Amino acid sequence: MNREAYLTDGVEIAWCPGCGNFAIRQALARALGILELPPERVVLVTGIGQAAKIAHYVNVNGFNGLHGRTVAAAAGIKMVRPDLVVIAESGDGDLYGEGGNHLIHNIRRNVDITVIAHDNRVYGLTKGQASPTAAVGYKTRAQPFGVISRPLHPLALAIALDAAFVAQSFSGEVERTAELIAEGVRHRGFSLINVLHPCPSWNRVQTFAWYKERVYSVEKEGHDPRDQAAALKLALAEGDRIPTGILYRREGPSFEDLHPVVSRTSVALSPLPQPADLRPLLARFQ
Amino acid sequence: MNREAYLTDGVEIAWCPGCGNFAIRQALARALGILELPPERVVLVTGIGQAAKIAHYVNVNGFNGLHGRTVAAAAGIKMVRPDLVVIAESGDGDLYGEGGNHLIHNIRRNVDITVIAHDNRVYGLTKGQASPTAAVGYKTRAQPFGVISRPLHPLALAIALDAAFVAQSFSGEVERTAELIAEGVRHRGFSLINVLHPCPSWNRVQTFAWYKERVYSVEKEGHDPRDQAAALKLALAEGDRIPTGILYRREGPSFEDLHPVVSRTSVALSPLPQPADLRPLLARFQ
Amino acid sequence: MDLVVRVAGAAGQGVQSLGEILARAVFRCGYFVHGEFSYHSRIRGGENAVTVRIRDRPVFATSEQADVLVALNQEMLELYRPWLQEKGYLVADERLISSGEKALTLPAEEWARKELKQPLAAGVVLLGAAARLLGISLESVKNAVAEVFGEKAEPNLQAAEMGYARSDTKPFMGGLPCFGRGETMFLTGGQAVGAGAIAAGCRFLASYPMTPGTPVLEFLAQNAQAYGIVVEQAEDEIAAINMALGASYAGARSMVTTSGGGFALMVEGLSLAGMIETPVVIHIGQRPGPATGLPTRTSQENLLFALHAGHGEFPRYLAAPATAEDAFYLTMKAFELAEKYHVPGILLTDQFLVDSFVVVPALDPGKVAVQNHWLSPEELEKMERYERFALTESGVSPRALPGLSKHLVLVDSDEHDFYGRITEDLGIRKVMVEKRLRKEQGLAKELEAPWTYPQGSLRGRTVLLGWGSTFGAIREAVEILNEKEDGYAHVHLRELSPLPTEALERVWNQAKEVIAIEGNATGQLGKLISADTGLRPHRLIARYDGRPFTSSGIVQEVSR
Amino acid sequence: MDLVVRVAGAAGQGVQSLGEILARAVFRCGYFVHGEFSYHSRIRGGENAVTVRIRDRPVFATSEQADVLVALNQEMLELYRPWLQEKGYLVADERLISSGEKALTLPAEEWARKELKQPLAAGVVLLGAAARLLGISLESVKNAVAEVFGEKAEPNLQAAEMGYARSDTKPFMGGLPCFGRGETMFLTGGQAVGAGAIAAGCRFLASYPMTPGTPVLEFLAQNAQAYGIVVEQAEDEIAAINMALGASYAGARSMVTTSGGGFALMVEGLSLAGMIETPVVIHIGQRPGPATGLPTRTSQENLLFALHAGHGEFPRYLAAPATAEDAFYLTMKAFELAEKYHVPGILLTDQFLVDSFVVVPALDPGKVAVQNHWLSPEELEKMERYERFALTESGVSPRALPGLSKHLVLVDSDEHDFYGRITEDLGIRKVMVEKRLRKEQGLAKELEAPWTYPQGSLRGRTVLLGWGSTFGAIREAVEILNEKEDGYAHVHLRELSPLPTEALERVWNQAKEVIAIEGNATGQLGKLISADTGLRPHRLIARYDGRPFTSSGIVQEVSR
Ligand SMILES: Cc1ncc(C[n+]2csc(CCOP(=O)(O)OP(=O)(O)O)c2C)c(N)n1
Ligand SMILES: Cc1ncc(C[n+]2csc(CCOP(=O)(O)OP(=O)(O)O)c2C)c(N)n1
Ligand code: SF4
Ligand code: SF4
Ligand SMILES: [Mg+2]
Ligand SMILES: [Mg+2]
Repeated sequence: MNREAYLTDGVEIAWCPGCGNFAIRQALARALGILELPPERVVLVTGIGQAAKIAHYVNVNGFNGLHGRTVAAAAGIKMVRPDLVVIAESGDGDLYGEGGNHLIHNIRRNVDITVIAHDNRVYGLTKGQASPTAAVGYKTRAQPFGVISRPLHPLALAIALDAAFVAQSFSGEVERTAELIAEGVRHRGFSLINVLHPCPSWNRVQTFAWYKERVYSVEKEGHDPRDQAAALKLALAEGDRIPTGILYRREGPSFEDLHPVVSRTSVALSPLPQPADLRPLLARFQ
Repeated sequence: MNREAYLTDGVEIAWCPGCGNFAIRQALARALGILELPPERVVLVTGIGQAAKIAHYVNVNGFNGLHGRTVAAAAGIKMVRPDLVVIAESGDGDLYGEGGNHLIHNIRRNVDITVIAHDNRVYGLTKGQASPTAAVGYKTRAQPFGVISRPLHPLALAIALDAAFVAQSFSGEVERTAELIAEGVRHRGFSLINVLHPCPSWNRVQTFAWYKERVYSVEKEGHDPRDQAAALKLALAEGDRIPTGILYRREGPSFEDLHPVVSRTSVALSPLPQPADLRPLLARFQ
Repeated sequence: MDLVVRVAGAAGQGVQSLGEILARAVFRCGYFVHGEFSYHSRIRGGENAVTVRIRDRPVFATSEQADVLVALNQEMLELYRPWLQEKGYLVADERLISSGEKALTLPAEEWARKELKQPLAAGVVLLGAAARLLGISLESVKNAVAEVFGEKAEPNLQAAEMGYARSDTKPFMGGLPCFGRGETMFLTGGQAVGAGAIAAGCRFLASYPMTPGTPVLEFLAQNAQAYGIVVEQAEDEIAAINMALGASYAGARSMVTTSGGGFALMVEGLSLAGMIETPVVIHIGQRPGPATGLPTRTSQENLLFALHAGHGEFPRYLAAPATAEDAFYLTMKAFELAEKYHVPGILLTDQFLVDSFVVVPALDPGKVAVQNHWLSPEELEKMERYERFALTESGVSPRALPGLSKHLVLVDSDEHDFYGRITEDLGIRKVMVEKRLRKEQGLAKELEAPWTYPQGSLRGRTVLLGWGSTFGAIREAVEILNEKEDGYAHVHLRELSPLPTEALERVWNQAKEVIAIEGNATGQLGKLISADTGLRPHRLIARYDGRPFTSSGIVQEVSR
Repeated sequence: MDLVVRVAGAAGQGVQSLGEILARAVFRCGYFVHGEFSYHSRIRGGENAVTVRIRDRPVFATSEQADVLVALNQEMLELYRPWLQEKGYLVADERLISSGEKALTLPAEEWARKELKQPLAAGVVLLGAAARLLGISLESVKNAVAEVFGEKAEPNLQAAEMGYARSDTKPFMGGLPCFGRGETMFLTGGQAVGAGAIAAGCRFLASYPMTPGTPVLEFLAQNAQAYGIVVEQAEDEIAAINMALGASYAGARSMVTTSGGGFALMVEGLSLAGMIETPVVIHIGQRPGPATGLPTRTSQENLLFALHAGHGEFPRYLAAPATAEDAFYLTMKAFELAEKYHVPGILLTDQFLVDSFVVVPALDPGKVAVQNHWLSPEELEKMERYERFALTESGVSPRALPGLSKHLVLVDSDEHDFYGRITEDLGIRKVMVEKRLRKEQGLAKELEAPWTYPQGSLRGRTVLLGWGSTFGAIREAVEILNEKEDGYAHVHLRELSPLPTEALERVWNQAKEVIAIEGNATGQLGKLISADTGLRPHRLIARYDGRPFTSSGIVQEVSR
């Protein structure tokens, strides 16, 4: 299917002109096209924020839940419906701030979902407060003397927790972002793709040009994504170069493979029990 | 002061006989003795669980709050009272399960508190369910076919997030645990000390003997705790050897040093405003 | 017949197993039984007691007084001796009791240590002796030991026999004849909730351990493979409810189980369920608060909280089962109504109900019809356009599952239009609020009448009004009160949202006086009824020390 | 005098600034003003409107109808034209309006683009023209532009002048004479809450951004350095409240600010505050739910939720300010009572109150006594033993801070003894429940009487009963209704926990009829009153589409 099939039309898009979110939407649609996924087989789970509104702009099933709970809801869906392709997509505030705990623990679970983080380093929808990835010194109305907490490195976190697939891309590179998303969906287990994108409305520091100057491709520099130590080094490197591409990937069974029930069936679709089915259960009380 | 001064008496201890918690209590008291801290200058913040009951067994100020919220409450105390020594202590379920998000974000804040994790790899008080550090395959009443999620490596997590001080010890080594705690308290910024301890009531795998056989000292093997990559390697190493000692430490300003208000004063103790103080504030509305 | 046996010891001495053995043995003899556990929040030490009532008819309440006290240590002996009936018997190790008491003593610890090489078996020795005292057959006791200890039955079987054989006593009550038992079952309230969930087709449970919600988690985990259920221990309660809602959206009947404190963390998720009209069943095992409170004790403090939890307005079904039997059926009903109306179904139990063993008429899952409430792929295929939140008279929109047809399914926590798209159209907003609230009318029609005893008019009677697990104690109290003077009645609410206001108005119209009996300090049921009807109970009998009501306690308060 | 000017455009067109400039200019002329914002939940595009009412006496409500509409684009022009008074004026770019309309048109966009090189300044050009139409002096407008735009005042000053000078119109109402203004202030409800917190000595605020709670976070952040406050953006709302409780334990007056959804996540922490008797002030800016709902709209849906939130039973103070002035004083009071009684103090506002600009009598922090409610180091030094939860008649135990004396301070979320040690003694439990609940009696004595208008008896009158920010609309409605027939009265509740039951009983005893007016669909205030008194409003006027009440809307409903 071509990209357009996945883009809703007739829906007014509430993003600001010039925002990186538009490119990510294109990349997602392109990725679904690459994967040739029928829209009804895909569930896009989002939280709350500007990024999270993407559930309304892409033509697949949608669960637009609570701020921060994106990954939890996505995991619940996948556990009972391994037949569906589940993508969790939201902002950096949602996934790394409010939702930090679900991220960590679903990496541990290694549920086969793909998490796409729209990382604009601000809380866009609530008017520009610092997000967990904001740089030290960044000033906002809520941080008038500048951020003093160190930014979260989502890639380092995910790699240290041994996530199955960890990548980063820049919204300015649509085709590459699409490929990384497609690769993340293909990879069995928990995939995180951190997409850096400018927020022209609030973030006056990390602009399109700022990223453009700094991003580089780790593949081109010969990085072996199976090497966890090397991946961590790239993720933690300070300075003016920002890695994109697949930083880390490991093979191995996912939650679905290891789970005695999930590996067998999509439990949500199994027929409801009949009274006779319950005899063995109730017999124990007799 | 000697260790006994910090131990409450006349209070019945609700831990099981033979539990590693007793040794950690001794180590904590010993550490406070090493640091020569007057009991009233120390606040011990705990959550809920068997480990968390330590607030009642040690003779310092205590805030025995909610399950999982230990680190958050501790950070709040420290921010308004930098004059106090704040120690956050709880179980692995509390700190790494329910409280995972607070751990991550207070590492980022680098608040000058010391977190002591009683890591018994189970939920002790609620009768033995798997905790986030439980090994794959571990069976409980709630995980009858064994844990399939990969264990959280708290040390790797903290090091990847660039925590100021990251150490591990084994409850069987009381003196060394005491020294590590004392060193963590001395270190400026966020310190995590993960204390491995047997739970004879529930954990039949990681027993005293099991740990005894496996722990080794990273200092003795010449590890340089300033080397983040080396620290991560030790923390992530699979196999039968368990590192103890200081894995990682870095110098640098803490939250208190960088904060324009906290660096100046203990705000909790500054006098209440008088109507005249508010004139500049209200003048803006005129 | 009403015999009460209490076994008390420290945590770690196996009090719980001893209680279960005794209760099971009695059950096997054909009697009704109620086993209530009282314990401290710790793993070893502290105070543990089980109170087993043996009756020839159903029994759903515990008792303060005991006829037999099996004390496993000195502390428990002293603590519980005041509650021993004057004619009662004490059973204990001979080292604990000074001579001259009305007691059955044995060197149980010595035998266990020396002969059985298993000090912990001393309790079973004493239990064997107690069983003989009660007139229970040795066979029933040994069967029960085998059931409870499974592979570890030896040397406990021997221990039971030892206590039985060597205690040279006459049966206390002239012997308990065994008779063919009818169609009954023996289980706890927690097991009943779990079994009800499985019977209703629960396919997903995510929860974080919390007393007394955990037994339901563990019950489902243990039956997960046999019944094809995904049971996941979540990283926290917030994850639990959001995972459950995800799973439910995808088609799995979903549940969470917790206590008041864990539910507090689920409140935002509850509101989400209300907005996306996605079913979920929430089991709250109540314990005393605020905050951590008394983790292993019982209470009824979460009624108003559970009813008003969540920002924004949306209907919910709330049931508070009266007994374990009721818990089974109401759990099934909660699943069905949640699925039919796309609302959260809340089950409000408590530590007393969850942990107590009882004997109930055999459970019959056929009594509650379990059926799918979503559109089949065939029905969907026929539709031109599908809208998840289509406007209907009932407020219930036809539900589709994702991935079963070409139609996409979109749900949104923002206010949304009929398709599920985020909207800021304030006209649609109004219509959607009304649509959601309209479901309450349908729900109200599903309610059963409150349980009333004795049947017939309440005119001239003093009504004891209760809800939830206090059922047994109140019923017994009314029976006792009516023995003296036939002027009392019992009205019991088991379904509290929607509130059966008409039935309550009848109660107030007829009754001489209404006394609310509640396990909280502020009279929450009374407030709830008054909020919806303006009717207020005339008196409140409140218990809020963490212990369950007993009939004698209620009778005393009523008679004040 | 009652003039209404509406400015409407897309997000990003600076509607908010234009509204503020206009309101400020009018304020500077000595008038009272109310500026209400209506906007979509997005950063650019969508529908933004500000409605500025100009009166010669205090005004706390908005209006549907406008006398002047400044439309910044075609969409807004069409959307709001129906609400323009018949005699009203339209102000817009000349490209938007077909000839023949009663309108003031200018080539504002062209001038802004070509002459000012700043397309966004077109709105200011139109505003200048509108100001002239209203008869506001150019000087006031330019001052206001300078205040609002600060460093970015140029080229907006020029734009204002351009619009003013080149629009060749007569003032709409014959000119607005400027007169010396009395002691008044111009601020939003959100600023009032923030200023009240600072005046009450707030030293710590932790919060997670959430509309409409955020303005309070930002206000405190901006004044943090000047007033020595630690303001921390938390990782989530759960952290926020637990940090605040830690800070409060350590001695800092502490606050959190959020909306219903964030508060849902704080419910467990609220219960902790109840148990450890540690003060905290919680500001909830209400918006329509359930779940995410309508993030930028207003509602009164969280009353019953806020009152019953938390597992277990404990008292709380809850105030719902009527106006920005009231918000300032009630915030101070909430801090004081929280500190004095060691209870949570909840401030229930809403988007309408938080975002609206108003003119109020100058705020005087001296009106609320602010004092420490903890033991001084000297007092502590004199004590032999210190117990944080010592039993007292009032239920309030003397409070010590850690680290100020030799005495240790222990608090515990489990049930605890007087010292703070975890306990499972069920006797102590009972006493502690009663101690905590006793504080409600003291709190009840701190309440002011509900606001009543007109003063005197309510006998024979139809009472319009409201709470919170609907104050202005209801008061105006009563004034309008009484012009025709003097049979109406307004009773307004601003403190809702404890509930002033005696005062309410008097209302019901006297009034002919009680009509509740609420920003929710189910009539929450009515239920609350009925729960505590059995008294029920006779009618409910409900609005739940996300927009604030207006007097005309109420008059219409009442007269039905
Ligand atoms: C529990 C809760 N807290 C706060 C909010 C308010 N809120 C909505 S979006 C948002 C931040 C969004 O930031 P991010 O996730 O980075 O998305 P962006 O808008 O930047 O794309 C917040 C704090 C909420 N909806 N729910
Ligand atoms: C919100 C909440 N959820 C669940 C619980 C129940 N709970 C009490 S302690 C505990 C686990 C304790 O495990 P851990 O922190 O590892 O401490 P341990 O008992 O093993 O020392 C749990 C789940 C609770 N008190 N609060
Ligand atoms: S606020 Fe920023 S990130 Fe959000 S849509 Fe606008 S420009 Fe994009
Ligand atoms: S449950 Fe385990 S960890 Fe807890 S006190 Fe007992 S032995 Fe120790
Ligand atoms: Mg963002
Ligand atoms: Mg543990």
